[in-house]
Amino acid sequence: MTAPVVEMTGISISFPGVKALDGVDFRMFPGEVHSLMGENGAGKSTIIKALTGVYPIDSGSIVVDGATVSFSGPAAAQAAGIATVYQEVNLLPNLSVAENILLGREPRRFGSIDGRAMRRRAKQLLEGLNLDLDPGSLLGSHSLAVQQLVAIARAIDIDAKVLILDEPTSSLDADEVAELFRVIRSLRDSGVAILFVSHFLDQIYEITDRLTVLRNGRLVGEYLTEELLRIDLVQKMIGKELTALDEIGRRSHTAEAAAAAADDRPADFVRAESLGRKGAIEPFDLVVGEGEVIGLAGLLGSGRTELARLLGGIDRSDSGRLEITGAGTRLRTPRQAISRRIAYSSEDRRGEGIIDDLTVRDNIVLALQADRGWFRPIPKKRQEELAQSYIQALNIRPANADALVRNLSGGNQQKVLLARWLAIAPRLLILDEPTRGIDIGAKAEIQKLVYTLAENGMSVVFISAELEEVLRLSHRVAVLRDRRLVADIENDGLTVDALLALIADGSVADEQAPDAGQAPDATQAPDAGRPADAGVGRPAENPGSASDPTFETTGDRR
Amino acid sequence: MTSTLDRPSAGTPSGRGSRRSAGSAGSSTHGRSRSPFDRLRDVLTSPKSGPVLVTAVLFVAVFVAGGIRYRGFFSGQVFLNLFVDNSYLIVLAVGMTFVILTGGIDLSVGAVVALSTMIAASLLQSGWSPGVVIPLILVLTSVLGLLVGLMIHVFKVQPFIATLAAMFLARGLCYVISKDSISITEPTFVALAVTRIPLGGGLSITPSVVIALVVVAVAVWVLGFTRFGRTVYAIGGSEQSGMLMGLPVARTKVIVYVVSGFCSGLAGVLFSFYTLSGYPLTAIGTELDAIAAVVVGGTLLTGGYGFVLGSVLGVLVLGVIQTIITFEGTLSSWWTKIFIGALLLVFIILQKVLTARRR
Amino acid sequence: MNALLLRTVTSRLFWPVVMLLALVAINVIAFPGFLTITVKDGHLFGSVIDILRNGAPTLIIAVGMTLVIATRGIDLSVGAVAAISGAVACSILLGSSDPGSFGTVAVAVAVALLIALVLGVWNGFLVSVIGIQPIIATLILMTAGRGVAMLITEGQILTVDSAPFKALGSGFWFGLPVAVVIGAVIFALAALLTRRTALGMLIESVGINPEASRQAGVRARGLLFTVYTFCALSAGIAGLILTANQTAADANNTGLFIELDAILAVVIGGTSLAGGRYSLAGTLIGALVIQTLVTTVYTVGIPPIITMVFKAAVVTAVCLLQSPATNAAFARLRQRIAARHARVKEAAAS
Amino acid sequence: GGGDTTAGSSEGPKPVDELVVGFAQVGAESGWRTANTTDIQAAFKDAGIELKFSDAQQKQENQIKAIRSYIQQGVDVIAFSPVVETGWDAVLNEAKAAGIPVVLTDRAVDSQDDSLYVSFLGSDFVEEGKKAGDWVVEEYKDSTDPVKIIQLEGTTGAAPAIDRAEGFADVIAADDKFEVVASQTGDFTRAGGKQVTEALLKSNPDVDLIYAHNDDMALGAIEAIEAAGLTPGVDIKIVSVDAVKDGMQALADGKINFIVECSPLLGKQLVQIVEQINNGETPEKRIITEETTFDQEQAVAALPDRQY
Ligand SMILES: Nc1ncnc2c1ncn2[C@@H]1O[C@H](COP(=O)(O)OP(=O)(O)OP(=O)(O)O)[C@@H](O)[C@H]1O
Ligand SMILES: Nc1ncnc2c1ncn2[C@@H]1O[C@H](COP(=O)(O)OP(=O)(O)OP(=O)(O)O)[C@@H](O)[C@H]1O
Ligand SMILES: [Mg+2]
Ligand SMILES: [Mg+2]
Repeated sequence: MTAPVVEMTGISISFPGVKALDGVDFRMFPGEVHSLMGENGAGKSTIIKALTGVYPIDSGSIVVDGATVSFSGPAAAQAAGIATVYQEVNLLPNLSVAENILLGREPRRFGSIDGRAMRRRAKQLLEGLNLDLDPGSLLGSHSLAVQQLVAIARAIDIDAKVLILDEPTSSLDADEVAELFRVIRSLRDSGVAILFVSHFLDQIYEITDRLTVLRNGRLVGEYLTEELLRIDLVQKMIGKELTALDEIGRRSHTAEAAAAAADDRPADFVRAESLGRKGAIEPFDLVVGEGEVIGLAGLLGSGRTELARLLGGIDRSDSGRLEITGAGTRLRTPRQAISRRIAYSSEDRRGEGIIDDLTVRDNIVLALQADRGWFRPIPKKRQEELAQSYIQALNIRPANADALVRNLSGGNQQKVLLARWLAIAPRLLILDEPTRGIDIGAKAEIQKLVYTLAENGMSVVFISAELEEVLRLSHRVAVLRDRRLVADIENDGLTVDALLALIADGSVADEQAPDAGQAPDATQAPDAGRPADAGVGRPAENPGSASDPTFETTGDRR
Repeated sequence: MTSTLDRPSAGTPSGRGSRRSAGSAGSSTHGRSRSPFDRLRDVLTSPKSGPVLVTAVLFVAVFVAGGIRYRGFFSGQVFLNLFVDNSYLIVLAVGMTFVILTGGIDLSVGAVVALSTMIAASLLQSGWSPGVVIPLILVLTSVLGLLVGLMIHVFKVQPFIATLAAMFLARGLCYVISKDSISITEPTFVALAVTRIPLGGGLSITPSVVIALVVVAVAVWVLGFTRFGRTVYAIGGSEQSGMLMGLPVARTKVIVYVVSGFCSGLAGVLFSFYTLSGYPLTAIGTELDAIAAVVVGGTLLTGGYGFVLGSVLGVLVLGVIQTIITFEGTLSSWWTKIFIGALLLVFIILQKVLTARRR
Repeated sequence: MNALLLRTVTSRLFWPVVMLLALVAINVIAFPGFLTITVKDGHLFGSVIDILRNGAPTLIIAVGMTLVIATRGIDLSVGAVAAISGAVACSILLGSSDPGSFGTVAVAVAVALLIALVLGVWNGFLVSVIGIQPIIATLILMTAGRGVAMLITEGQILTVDSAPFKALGSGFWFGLPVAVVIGAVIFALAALLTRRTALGMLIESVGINPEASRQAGVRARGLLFTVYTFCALSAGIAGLILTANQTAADANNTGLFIELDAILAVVIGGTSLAGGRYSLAGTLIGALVIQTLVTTVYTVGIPPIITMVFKAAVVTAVCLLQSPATNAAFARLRQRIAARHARVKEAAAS
Repeated sequence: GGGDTTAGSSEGPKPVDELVVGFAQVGAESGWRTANTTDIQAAFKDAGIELKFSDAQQKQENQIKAIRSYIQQGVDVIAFSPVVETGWDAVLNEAKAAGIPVVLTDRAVDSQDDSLYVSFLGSDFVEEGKKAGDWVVEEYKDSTDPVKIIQLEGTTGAAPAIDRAEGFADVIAADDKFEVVASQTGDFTRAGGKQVTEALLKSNPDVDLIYAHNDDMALGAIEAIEAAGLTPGVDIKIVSVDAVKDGMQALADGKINFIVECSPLLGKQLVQIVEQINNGETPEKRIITEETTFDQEQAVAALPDRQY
């Protein structure tokens, strides 16, 4: 075996009150895809930041290419051949796509940046990821998913010997993931050492060669992927067996049964009639019944978020009408929506979700407090109760209501956000990518929660890039394409493939029947070793399925 | 890996196709055939160039309105005098633009201008040659900028406060040099002060204008076409992201204050051409003029968006407001202040309204 | 005990307090009677009392400024608002037949504060409804407002002769200067209003992430109105104290540059200009540091020509000491000392 | 440029109502300055001459801009109170080239070339300081004890502050019983005068006299002295400069002991100069305004018809 290109030994890092890493060893080999596994807050991102000099380490040593190093920051790490895409998109919304990709490495002519060459180069890179973007457009005008791809394009353009991707696929859909994996493989084959972090086990099993498992900042062990069963991996990550998922599987059966009995439709909670907003989403009709879960499906930029934002009162509609429990109304501000007990949890956790300099407690009570008005403060004791109950219910870590949210790991921040919305006891909960970046255990918990809430009468609009998740949870699925609602169907034996076909061209007819028989996954209870988040985010493994037209584009490259 | 869950890659050619267009959703809406009016509105409402264009349009409108109202207003020389009288402010605004683009602010510029005039006047008085004095000033003010930058970057002192301290220091040093105002009689300075560069048609500008325009040109190039310049914008977009992207954030952030210090020094030199004296109380509050010019020119104080040319326009706007007031000639001291405030308000509101985007 | 010490040292108020104590020490050395407080004519008298009284206007404005800054804003117009409020009060008093009566003064004060309130609403309107950047929105009032103040006084210094009005600035109440009492009341009011209700948390939330706050249903617009109005109101009150203190409205000079002092006080107190979490206690310390600094210049006899340099030195010192880099250096030092202690102990034990 | 006006002024007198005068004022930084502005505006109105007024907000550059603009507008006479003495050669040369005569008011310029302006009309700040010093020397001529003096300076760097300090220092230097124990700036304001005096009285409780560079600071000092339980004008004597109404009132009330006048009423004289120029006469190069001094009795007499 070749020598490791990165070798970290005995790394410890403490933050006030938390020991984020405790004597962890970690190494990477050239020509190998390695993954860090662990629950939210296990310390995965921290290891990456330690390696690249974002955080100074308290103890331990880092050896890169045989030499002990101590990088002063990402710039130094980059200079030493380590390219990194950090968790959460860290790009510049005020600059163009091309600049974001090439900033710091712009092609120059006579000392000036050569704008044309830069755009050309960026275009090439994006095309390498099969992404057709105007490189001159502002990054901020693109969705988070596109931004994530741009960040990846930036990293792979750096001629690096180590490529680090911290949850790069969290908001990508299957196509993008496939493209990304193609690129990863080709880089791997050219000898690059790649670190790929993801909470999607399928992706892990598909692409990685080696795993390092962390738990609570401690090393559990390093394994070869093919030698470690999923069930064992999960157990190593969470330290106990995962049981919650069985339950969900069962529930999805009952749910379907309920949905199948189409006659006793629940009372409508929200009814939108040709509600629309110019430039964002074409007028659409949508009904959400009480206790009903509506999944929104669509490709990147298909307008799911825009639709959800109208329902949540985040954006104002400019056409159509909205009825809430039968009464016509207009939602002009999120505030009005909240006072009608409609909660919208944004997909952009950092930009529109958490208040990062406030404590966990303040973040949890924020919406409730805002609804009550500032002169009717929630008593300290009640705040504490609320915070503690959600910290426990959602297993937020560290379990400290006084911790600043900015110091929580990404997944835990998401849980805090969810807690904020649950705290207002919403009647309609709109969740835009709520499970992004959340570990399998927590994801199962959130799914379970959505189920329970719906059974208790709460309506839910659920958006997720993972179609499996959408299918598992929803009574009905609304499909969007090109900012238009193209289908709204009962989730009655619907399959991922059928849904994909819908998403692709809006036709249900041909595809659904055969696929439904062929892939009963959405209804099948996954066993403990095949956790629920498995699914869409996997590129072609079994090329040759006749029903899969992408075979030509992705399958043959393997 | 043989479970039924293992399915070939999702997605279809048509799906891919639709994603393509959706992926570039931001631009695709722009790409469709649209009326010229729509396109105009797009340009005006773009966060990048909109405010600058609107400012330009408003400036022209005000200038024309002044020409209609006042005798002798609508002349080339009145327009050129905007540059002649404000060349130092243009240079200051250029330096300030760098700082503000990173999301910082520099309150010290007015005091540094005063300090520069004091250094120039006192050294020239004691017989130093301008060839030494001018570079010395530029070095000193750049070093002051460097110290401020280090204070901000290394010690994480907020720019507002670090530059406020620098303002106190520079103003204090003025008094230490001399409490009195000092005349500059040195021939080179005097020559530079009185020289007029004829442009034909009875129009003329001063060497200071040329210097200021060179500074502007260099700044446009640096900000738009060098890595340093793009890093300045990057820091304004998000310092954290810039750092994680491996950009030289630390260096750039410090250099930006050096640039501002240098520009303040240069502005001080131009100012001493303009006033031919050093005076410790001079240029009080000029930092606010510079900031206002930059903001009127469409640069966001939070950083990341804006152009040097916008700042130049901002200076011209402030200049034209002042010119209108002198041409009006009947405003009392207090109405002068109210009028300046009101015109500024009208400008900002129009800019806001014209660039307003739907939310 | 040790833990308490550590908490004290790492508190963000530590260095400002140290600086305050240092300034006091300098004064005591230069003028041993500095800390003496005597009772004269039934009220307290001494340098410390002067500092508190003269610092009251800055503190009052700084309290308002703290809340504005917490929302990521800034208010440059406070000086002008102070001048307007003083000018309004004085011109009312001068115009009345009986400026010395309590009623007249009450009317004058009420009208002045009402106008300050309106100006605050105006700032709030520009910032929250029109969406102008706060520094520019308030710069407009800073410029025009002084003009308005001068318009009211016609550029003259309006001297008033009214005992109840004068008391606002230099009177005493149970031995304490009225200005100090007013300052304390405003401070307490702000603290109660923001910390006992949810206002403080909502303000911080808007300051940290406006869009997220909006989506969480926080009425950002209303909050902005509230803080700018409160800030202008406190500026109005400070203006009355300043005016009463010199028994004259001076549209030019009342509150000139007080916005810088107030902002400086806020920042020395550890509140970030980037918005978010704020500390009123810090602002109090900051205001005291600034006023003590001014008094030090007089008592120690620092020549006017280097006053500015001295101020620069103090401000720089506070900021550098407060900085995370310095904190880290101190932490390392402490660690090293602790380690040495441990080693010494070990050696002793073995 | 203003070529046409050149012709106008050399051709002989214009009708008065066609004259245009541009006046660039320092600003409106004090009551004194406002009185000055008001007086000038009123005088020109009475004379029927059009006055273009601009306020430089205490900035030299604004004044230069204003003068340039007057040249551009082709006024007949430019008058201005320079913010600062230095640095006028360039713009005054432009005025000269355009043939527009310039009159300085209140403050002089230090230009070597005195052809750049026609006339200076104003006060002599050094002289004012001397007059104040003379009174002090006279007042304490019989005393042999040291005389402790606090000086309240004007804005650091401002010409009146520097000159008044200089004139005063020159005179009291004659006798070393005079000791300036503290000298601080009160920025020409009441608040400044009060705060400085307050603090200085604590550290120098045995002070005999306060010399204030203007009445406003003296008025502030009075408040501070009273707050310290002392009697202004008796326990601590006060000398100041300006003679604005409030100051004169305090003088009449016995709270100030002596005031040196610095008159802002330059309007009439300025109109005269303009008319002289228009008639082709040459006004005197340096016209010092008639200024007097007031002691307490004179103040009582002068107070009723004090205009500002
Ligand atoms: N700057 C910080 N200050 C304080 N604590 C921090 C900081 N950064 C991370 N932590 C803590 O360190 C621990 C590890 O966080 P890390 O971000 O590495 O988790 P992770 O494994 O990447 O989780 P996720 O899957 O949610 O991204 C968490 O408990 C987190 O709260
Ligand atoms: N007014 C606008 N101006 C420019 N771009 C916009 C505007 N509104 C939306 N967009 C962009 O258009 C795209 C629409 O994507 P949107 O988020 O609605 O789709 P989605 O189906 O939710 O996709 P995702 O899976 O990325 O969440 C995004 O890139 C969004 O940023
Ligand atoms: Mg992470
Ligand atoms: Mg979305």
